[in-house]
Amino acid sequence: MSDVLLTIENVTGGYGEADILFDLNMKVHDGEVVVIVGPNGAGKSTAMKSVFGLLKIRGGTITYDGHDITHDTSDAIVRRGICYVPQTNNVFPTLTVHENLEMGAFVRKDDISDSLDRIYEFFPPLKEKRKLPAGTLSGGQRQMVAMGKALMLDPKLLLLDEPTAGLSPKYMDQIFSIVKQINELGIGILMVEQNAKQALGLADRGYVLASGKNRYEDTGANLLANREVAEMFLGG
Amino acid sequence: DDIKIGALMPLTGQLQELTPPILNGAKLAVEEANAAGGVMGNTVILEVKDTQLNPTVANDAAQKLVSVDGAVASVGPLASGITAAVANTVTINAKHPIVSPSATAPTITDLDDNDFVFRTTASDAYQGVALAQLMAEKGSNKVAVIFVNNDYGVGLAKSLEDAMALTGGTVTGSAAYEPKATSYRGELSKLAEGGAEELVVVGYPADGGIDIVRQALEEGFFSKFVFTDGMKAQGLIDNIGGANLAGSYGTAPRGVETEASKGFAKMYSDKFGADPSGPYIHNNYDAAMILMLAIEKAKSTDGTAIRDAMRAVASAPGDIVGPGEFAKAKELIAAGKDINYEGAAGSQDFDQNGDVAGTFEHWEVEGDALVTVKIF
Amino acid sequence: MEILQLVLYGTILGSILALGAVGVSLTFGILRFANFSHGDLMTIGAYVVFVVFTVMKLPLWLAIIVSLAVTAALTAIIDKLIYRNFRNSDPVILLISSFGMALILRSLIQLIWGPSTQVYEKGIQLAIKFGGGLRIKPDQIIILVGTVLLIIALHLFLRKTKMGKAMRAVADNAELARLTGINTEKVILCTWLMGGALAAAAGIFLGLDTRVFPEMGWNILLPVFAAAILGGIGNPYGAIAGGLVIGISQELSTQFIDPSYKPAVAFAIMVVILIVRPTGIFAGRSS
Amino acid sequence: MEGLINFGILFLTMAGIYGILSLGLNVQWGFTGMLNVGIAAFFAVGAYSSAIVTSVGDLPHWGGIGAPMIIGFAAAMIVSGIMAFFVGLITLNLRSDYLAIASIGIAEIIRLVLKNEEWMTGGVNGFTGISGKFNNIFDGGHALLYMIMVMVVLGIAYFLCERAYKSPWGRVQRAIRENEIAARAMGKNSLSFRLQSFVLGSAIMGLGGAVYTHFTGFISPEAFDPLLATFLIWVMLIAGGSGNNKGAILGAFIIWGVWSGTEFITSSILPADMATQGAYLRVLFIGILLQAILLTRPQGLLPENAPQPDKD
Amino acid sequence: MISIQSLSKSFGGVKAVNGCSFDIEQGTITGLIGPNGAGKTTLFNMIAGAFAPTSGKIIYQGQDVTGLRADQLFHKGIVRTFQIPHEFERMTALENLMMVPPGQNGENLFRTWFSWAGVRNQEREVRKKGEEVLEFLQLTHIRDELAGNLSGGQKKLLELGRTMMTEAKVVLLDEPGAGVNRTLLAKLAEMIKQLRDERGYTFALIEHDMDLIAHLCDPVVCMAQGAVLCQGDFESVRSNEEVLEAYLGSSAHQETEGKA
Ligand SMILES: Nc1ncnc2c1ncn2[C@@H]1O[C@H](COP(=O)(O)OP(=O)(O)OP(=O)(O)O)[C@@H](O)[C@H]1O
Ligand SMILES: Nc1ncnc2c1ncn2[C@@H]1O[C@H](COP(=O)(O)OP(=O)(O)OP(=O)(O)O)[C@@H](O)[C@H]1O
Ligand SMILES: [Mg+2]
Ligand SMILES: [Mg+2]
Repeated sequence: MSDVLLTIENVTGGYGEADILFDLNMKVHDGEVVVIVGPNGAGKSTAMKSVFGLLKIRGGTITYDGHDITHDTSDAIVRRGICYVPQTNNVFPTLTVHENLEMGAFVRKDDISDSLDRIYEFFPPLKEKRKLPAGTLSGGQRQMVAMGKALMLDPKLLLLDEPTAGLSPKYMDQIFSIVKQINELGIGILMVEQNAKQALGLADRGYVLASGKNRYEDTGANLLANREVAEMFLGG
Repeated sequence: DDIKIGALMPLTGQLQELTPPILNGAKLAVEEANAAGGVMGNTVILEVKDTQLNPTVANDAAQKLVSVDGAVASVGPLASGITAAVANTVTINAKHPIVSPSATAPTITDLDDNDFVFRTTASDAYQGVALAQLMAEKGSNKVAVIFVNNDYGVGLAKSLEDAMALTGGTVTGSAAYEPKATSYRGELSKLAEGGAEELVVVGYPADGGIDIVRQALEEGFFSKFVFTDGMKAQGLIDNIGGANLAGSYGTAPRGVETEASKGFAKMYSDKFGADPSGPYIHNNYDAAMILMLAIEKAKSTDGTAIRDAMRAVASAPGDIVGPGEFAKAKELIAAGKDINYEGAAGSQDFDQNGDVAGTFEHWEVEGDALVTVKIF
Repeated sequence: MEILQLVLYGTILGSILALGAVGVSLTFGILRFANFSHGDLMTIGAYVVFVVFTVMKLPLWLAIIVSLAVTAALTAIIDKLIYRNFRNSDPVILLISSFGMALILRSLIQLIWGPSTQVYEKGIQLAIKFGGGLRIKPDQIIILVGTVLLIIALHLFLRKTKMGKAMRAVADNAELARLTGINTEKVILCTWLMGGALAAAAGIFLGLDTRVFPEMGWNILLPVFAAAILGGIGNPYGAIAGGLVIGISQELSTQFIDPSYKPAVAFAIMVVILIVRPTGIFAGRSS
Repeated sequence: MEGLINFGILFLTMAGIYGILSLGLNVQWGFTGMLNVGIAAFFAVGAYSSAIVTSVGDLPHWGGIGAPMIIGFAAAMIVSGIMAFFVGLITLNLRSDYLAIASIGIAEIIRLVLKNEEWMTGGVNGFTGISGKFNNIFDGGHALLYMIMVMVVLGIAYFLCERAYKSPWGRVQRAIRENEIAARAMGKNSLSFRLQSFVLGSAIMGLGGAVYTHFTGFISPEAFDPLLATFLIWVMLIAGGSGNNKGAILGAFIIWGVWSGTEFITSSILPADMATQGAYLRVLFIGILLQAILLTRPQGLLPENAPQPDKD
Repeated sequence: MISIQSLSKSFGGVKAVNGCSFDIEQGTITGLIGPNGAGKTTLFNMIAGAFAPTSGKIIYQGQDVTGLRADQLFHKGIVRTFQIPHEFERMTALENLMMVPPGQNGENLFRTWFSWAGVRNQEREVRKKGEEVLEFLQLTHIRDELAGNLSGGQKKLLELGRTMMTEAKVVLLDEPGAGVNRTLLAKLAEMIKQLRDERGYTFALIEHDMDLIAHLCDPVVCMAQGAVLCQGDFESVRSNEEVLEAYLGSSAHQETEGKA
């Protein structure tokens, strides 16, 4: 396998006093799709936030591309080319759809019109709504804005927190195929998904988290085939 | 032991600009007394407290004066409303005499004060009459009136209008103004409609008076003004320019010129490097003087005793003493003689309500100076 | 005719209120709190011009530039020292802190410059007459033109520059802004610099139109807030309209009612507008 | 010594009155999240109402009924409450920022009415003839008795607020504060609940006004200047801990202590003839102390501590 | 039970719902599907009284309820959840539930002052009920956690839990499954069925998870562009060409096909 892009090593930490993650370990290699699954409240979103410096990390290190980023600020991390789409509150509600997308490219200095066109191609409904404040969109449309916004950066590693929640099956498929497409461009992807079957079907590797700890780690196909995993976490 | 006299003054808040020279009046008196060996042989200390022109703060300050600092009597407060509040809440109960140099509202007269509240300035009821008289003399028969919307402005404007009705003058329009506004052009434009020749301004420069005069001149609403005591301030001329105010005049409470009162002006300017031309400076000097003389006379720092000695030192009969003559007064008292203090701001004979009848000056703007034309 | 003249006066007062309100609105938009020290920043701005123009006798334009810069810098320093510590607190904490800051600034002004009234230029300035018997003073022309220029510049900044958009993004959701790679501290700094400069401009214009004294800014703070909220707080454009509505209605009111109720008129109109259009003249941000 | 006791009594009385006001604000802001910046209005209306019904004598304005003080207190609460009801009806469906400004506006209007309608309130000359019934009954020790009475009133107000907060009523108020749309979807008539909270808080503020009136024996519009009658109370609540009734009271005592106590510091370090500068320094101190309190305890001295359902 | 009659809602120029009519029959679990932005949530918002329709009528149990406020409709038995969770952030999970039951004694100020004992007794009952719901949703461990600190899925569950705290007649669920773990979701589906069967609740639910819809819902209504595209049982809707085109997309079609 190719080089390691992101390493989460023995990370312990939480939002306040109490720890939520315990000795967590994860890796994303160059050009890999990695999926995290697990019950609600397992710490999946928290694991992602730990990468972005939104957590008090009390142990362990996070490295990206050979650099220790454990204690970097979020915007510094973005500048390194990692992008994160949070699970909730992931658009700027009073900015228009167009401005939201522009913001996605905030740290880019070059011309962004090509990228904009590409996003509108991926998500035609957004083109119609480009002048509307993102706060007035439907739940699914917002999710599209959030994804589009992240893609505007042309990141090297993309962190997606339940990107398909609330999307119609048609767009869910589309998101998965977009994920595949961008992955084919060589972008690493770390994704939390509850639509685990499809997600694991697509993934190179998967992690199962429970109560802030690693429970299983395997290739996507193997996890899908694992009966115990399926019963406990994937809805049988 | 030192004897403490309180001074309740709005050091901050709306009238803050007016306060320092007024306070200086009392400081001058205290210094004079100390130079003459103090009161009852003790050094007098002037304990200054900020009222912020707010009754809640003033009450707190007064209570501190009485309870914590152990002041035996106080000069101030300046505003009538604050005076009433402090008297009702703190000083009357504490049997602590207060002498306001500037609470001119007629309501102070009727305060149920057990005779612990005095003032060394005449009630506005009198100044209104005096100003109306002067205006009749000067031929200002058709005027508009603008007055600050507080007890001072409302009371004085009313007494002026009443008096003008008797002297045959016409008020073409009158309006209260809110001190915190920034533009008075609307009010002025309305007042100008009545066709009055002069504008009577009842207020303080710092309270919006300057803005009113300036805007009236600049927009051509009025070019001549009649002022009351509050507006008598060098700052007004400095900022507007004497030339623009040529021919404007006003009244202010003022004692009949005596050698002694001229002496006060000299003492004041020697000490502070400025003329005591602003309002209530003389009155505050008198307030402090009378209090100290009363203590000397009473030979006691007990509030009730001081209260009872106030009229004895300030009113006839007795040998007349005036500003700058604390030492002399002290000797007379020591000799067991009656004294009658005739102050810088007037003869300061308290009536049974603790009020004084006033004489007033007619002042005018001449060049860049405030000039006293006569005292009547 | 006189009515038109009053509208003109109202526009001048309204411009001053509007500049103040835009500053309040900007900081509210980003930091979500009503800055009670804004009025005293205005006062500082006015006094800096007093020092440079009146005391040091340098040209007015230079004095204005110096004042905008000094006030902006001061605002940024205050943020670094105090407000920065409250980034994650309830906005009401900031509000109270800014109230304390207002007290600090005012007492410093009093300590430095004393309590008395100052004017930029002694004497009076006669009005120029123009069409239809309307009058205007040279200073007032400066105020009107200055306000228009500042507001155009602000508009271009907010709509066209990346930083302007980033400011709005931070206003929407600071955490997401950080995750998007926006340096929120830089955005906040920028907001303060602009807020401070606008406050200074409002204070200077107020000083030009009337006089300079320590409580000038504090006295005008309530109408400034009213203007900001009337226009839909957090919406700088609405704030301009709010300022004009309040300024003009105040000046006109004296023709119809007892001037002792003049401040009430502005508020009454505001309350009525709020009831008729609960989101301000222009819809503000939805919370 | 006696002097210090007297000052202590005055201090506690004022702090107690502010405590009552701060509790009233806590009901509105701490419980329900309504940004009332017009405290002065309810404070003043309570003060004048009580003054009017209890005053004696032939007065140049309303009053002269001579009712006992307790009736004055009741009148203050009722009139402030009724006023709050109508103010609430027209403003409470506004968003919080707008409620804030509307309340400032209405408060200023009310202050101007009190100031200008001389026939009713005495206008700028102030309201005279207020009976301080304690004066006659307990001459001499009345200040102490009054202070005790203030504490009792404060205690009662605290009890009412605390019960309200700890009950399902308080829980609904908090829910409305957190998310009004959801509270409505859960069947809570948010307008009615907010109105109740607004009226209760305002009635308590009115009660504070009544207690203030009989304490000072003289009221005038200056007493209800927004600085001391609105903003200071906000400072007290926030510094004390909004949402926490004990915090509201503690904040009132501490901030009033700072407000009043800084005087001693400046007057002890500065020579007497610098009294003017002393006054400015004092305000400076207050500002700095306030920042210090906020920096060290940003949640207030006693942070909100919602009652938790017990466990078995 | 509920009859929606040519309901429309526009925001500015946008017609979010445009002449939509269908009925929700008593005792059914009606599934509402449709592309993103079809107007499903907007429709729920109108039925639940979050805002009034621009035109059209809502008849509930033979009564015109168009334009009633959300809290009034709640008392008539219409309870809803939000697609984007609307939790009471700074209240604990348990409190979020306990605030729901209507008409609690302690919601009356005078009772809290003068009949505290009665209020406390009732509190105990409400608390028990809240704890039961938490247990059912497997949330007992976060009983005292502030709702704002819950994970995305936990918030959704809490949202659902609130509807279980009251005696509802109609429950409107806006995407109860989005972000919820599939194992738990299957349990929720069982519970929904159970509530319908045992207590006679009527459900309407918006969902994009076709497994859940297939498993639970009959009938299914598919909306597009603010209007009803087609309705019927799941099979018939699923095989409708237009639905395939607008909503399911071709691959999803195959996928569900393959499974069935
Ligand atoms: N407040 C609003 N202002 C303007 N447009 C709005 C508003 N609310 C919704 N819309 C628009 O109405 C349309 C329908 O939105 P709605 O939320 O009802 O969709 P939905 O069917 O629930 O979609 P999803 O499945 O993605 O949640 C969308 O195009 C949306 O942009
Ligand atoms: N801001 C926060 N402060 C405190 N605790 C938090 C916060 N956010 C999440 N938690 C807690 O951390 C735990 C893990 O939450 P996280 O959001 O990582 O779960 P998750 O695995 O993403 O779940 P889901 O699938 O429901 O989104 C939960 O128990 C939650 O209560
Ligand atoms: Mg999550
Ligand atoms: Mg929806």
